[in-house]
Amino acid sequence: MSNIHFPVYILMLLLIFAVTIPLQRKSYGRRFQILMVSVLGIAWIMALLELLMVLWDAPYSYTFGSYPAGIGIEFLVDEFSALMTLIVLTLSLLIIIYSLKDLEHEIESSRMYSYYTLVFLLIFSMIGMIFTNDMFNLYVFMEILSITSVAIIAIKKKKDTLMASMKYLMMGAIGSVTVLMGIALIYMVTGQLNMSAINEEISAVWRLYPRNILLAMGFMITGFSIKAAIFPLHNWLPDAHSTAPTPSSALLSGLVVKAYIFSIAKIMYRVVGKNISVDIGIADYLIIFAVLSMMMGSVFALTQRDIKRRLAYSSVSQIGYIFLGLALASEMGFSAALFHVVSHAFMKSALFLSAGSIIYLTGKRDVKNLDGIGYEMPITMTVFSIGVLGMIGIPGTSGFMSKWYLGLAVLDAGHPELLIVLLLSSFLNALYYLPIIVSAFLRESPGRPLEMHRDGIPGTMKVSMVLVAVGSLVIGLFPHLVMDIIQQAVPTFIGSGMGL
Amino acid sequence: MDDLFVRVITKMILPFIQLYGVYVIIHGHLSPGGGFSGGAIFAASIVLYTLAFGLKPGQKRMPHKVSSKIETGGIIFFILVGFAGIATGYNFLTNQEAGFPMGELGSVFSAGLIPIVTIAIGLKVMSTIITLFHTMLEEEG
Amino acid sequence: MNFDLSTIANNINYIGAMILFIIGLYTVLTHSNLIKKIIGINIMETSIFLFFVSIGYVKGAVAPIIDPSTGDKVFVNPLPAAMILTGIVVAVSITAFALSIIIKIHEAYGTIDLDEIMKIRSVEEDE
Amino acid sequence: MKKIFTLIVLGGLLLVLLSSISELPPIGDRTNPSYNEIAEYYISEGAEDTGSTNLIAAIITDYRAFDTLGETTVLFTGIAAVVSLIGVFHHRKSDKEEEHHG
Repeated sequence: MSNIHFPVYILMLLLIFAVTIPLQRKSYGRRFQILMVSVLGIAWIMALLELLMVLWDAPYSYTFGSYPAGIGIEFLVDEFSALMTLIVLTLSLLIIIYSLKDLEHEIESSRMYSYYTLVFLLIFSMIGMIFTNDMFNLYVFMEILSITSVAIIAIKKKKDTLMASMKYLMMGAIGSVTVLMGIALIYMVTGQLNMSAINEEISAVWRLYPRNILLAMGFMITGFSIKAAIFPLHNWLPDAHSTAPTPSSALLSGLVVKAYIFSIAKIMYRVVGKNISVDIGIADYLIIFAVLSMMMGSVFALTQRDIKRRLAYSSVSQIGYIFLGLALASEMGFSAALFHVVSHAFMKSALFLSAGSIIYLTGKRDVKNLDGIGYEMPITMTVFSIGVLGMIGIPGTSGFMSKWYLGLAVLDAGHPELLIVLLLSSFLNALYYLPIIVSAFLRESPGRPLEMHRDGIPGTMKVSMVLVAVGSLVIGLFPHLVMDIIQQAVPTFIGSGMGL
Repeated sequence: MDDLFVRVITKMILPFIQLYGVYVIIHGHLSPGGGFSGGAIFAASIVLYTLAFGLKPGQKRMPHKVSSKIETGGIIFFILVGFAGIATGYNFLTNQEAGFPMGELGSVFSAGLIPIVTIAIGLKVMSTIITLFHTMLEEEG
Repeated sequence: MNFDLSTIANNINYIGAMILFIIGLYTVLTHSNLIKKIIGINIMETSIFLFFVSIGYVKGAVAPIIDPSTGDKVFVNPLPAAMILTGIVVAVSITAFALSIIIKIHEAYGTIDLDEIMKIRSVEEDE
Repeated sequence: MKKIFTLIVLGGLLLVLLSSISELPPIGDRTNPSYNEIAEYYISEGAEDTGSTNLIAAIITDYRAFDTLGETTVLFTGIAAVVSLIGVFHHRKSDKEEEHHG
């Protein structure tokens, strides 16, 4: 079943389905839901085959229009991008299954088709961003992503949602413009848009035009940091992620932010190259921002009472972990960061989905009101606990493994002081997550007998939530499944790839 | 905008704007212009019509049903043209090798997939701009 | 950092683009009117289009349209121009979407001034 | 107060940008790094490869046609987003929705 066109097939399947949704004649219903899930299922199977193919053979480059890379646009299909695609499709499949029932409560029934059009375009653009090896192509996909990710928030049409999405759109637009400026500055001195080709030229250019590379790196990292919500630029994230409909929150926190982080990784390692990134000194600055992000995200999360807002702030701190890995500029740090991308995607999705279930059933958003909810919704709270334990880093969870790898990388890079930051941040995580579980399972809720119920939420929501949690556990128990692929991918990623 | 002059002049210049838009789209591969500029020029004619005659007559020129079909059709058409490359054993969106007729350099019927794609883009851009304009007008009341 | 007149005159496009970029950013950050913020973003985008097109410019060259009847000429670099075409369309989409959000905000709050909206929201929270 | 602070920060940024002007490749020079073999390839082979005399059209619809597909998708996304927010659904205004509002 080897076929080099799989990336195109996946993308085009999603795009064709997305653009045909507005033409649906029948009103929104079961038939459409089955169709939608099966389309994603087919895409998922293709992504799985793609991953197996890449692992079996070797990474390859796919050029559009049969022109050589550099003249035309190139997709670089390596192990990690294939794995990322599979994870994006897995999580989106589960989140969409979850959304089938949940959305009925959150948006108008006449907007269902619009919502799913936007979600499919969102998945399409993320996969495009993951595969592409061309700077400008990255920008185009990024714009699709930034419009759709705002639109799936704004579609709720509540007052605070509108303001949050306006803020997000503004910050996002500034971010994209900044990234485009960086691309222009890089193009100015290399004349290339292909990432591998830029990498080949850049060591010569770095000596001739250091100012250009410095400015370009500054612009691009700032732009992507706005979109990935690194600490001083994070202020749109809590509003946007907490007011969005639950499936959108899970998609945004679990996947969209990761697509931007993956782009930063591409810029730092594949485009500019590790050595020049270190020479510029951008890595040292990033460490500072990563540490600030880890600490401040947790500190802000402590003060939040709204459960979704707390989760959103926790995303800021978790993104700090990933940034720390990237900023270490070592292979170990890089692979730890990529591992955390995967594990955080599962954990945060599980957390948002279970928090959404609580809101779906009880309408309670305040963490103070969750006493005894563990008896009312045992499955939901188990999923929530798995996510929480991962976030804190209890051994056996995927969060522990990513902290373990990150700790090793920090020691390897010769920054033992960062280990303290890691521990402190884990402690803070425990401080704002554990009370929720404790009160949910051990406290008595007022006016309700303390007896086990079955979760009163629809089956599709339960199944998808549990599957996300199981995914998180599997990664935690068998980290080598993911880590081996990452380690296989790192040389192709950091080395200049295949290029022209 | 209930003004006699505006209406009369609009009616007079409307065909010329549209003709120019079509010209720009069709000659996209020979002269400056292409699908985006041509589509925008064509859309400007309908926007002008709506401004002069009001929303209702304007929408009759470009009903939502038609525009949504054009939008979907434009992209699907583009993708199908791309798949011609895969079908003939090359990569996505291959032009010359995939067997599109190249014609003579500089004539209107030349350049393989370029004019085909340009027309699809032109239609798409036209309907998008008109729909955006009409949708926002509707919302304003 | 030697700013003689010829440096400025030779690089007037780049200087203009940078100043426009800062003007746009200033507009976005300081104005409280949402429409003005959108205008600011558009200024920023325009500045980058100017920057990008200037990169492709070559002195004395003509637009990259081949005329088979005349001989070889120097053409400007066609790639930046092609990218800017894409960039313009992207800018249009973002502007359209931002305007539609503003329409909705105006419906919800009755104003498009950020300061006034904040006042309304703080009053609502107190209640 | 906020305005003055922003002004100072942005003024600093502008100074940094302007001070780098003299280090950028000069404008309009044929020996610029951006006018490299890629640009020359487009100019010399463009007409041959694509059969189009307008090289910009050749790039946007042939060499980098995938970008253009992405670009039309951006337009589609834009309109889908606008319609999802403020669109009025004429052809699908079913009885169900009427009930909802009434």
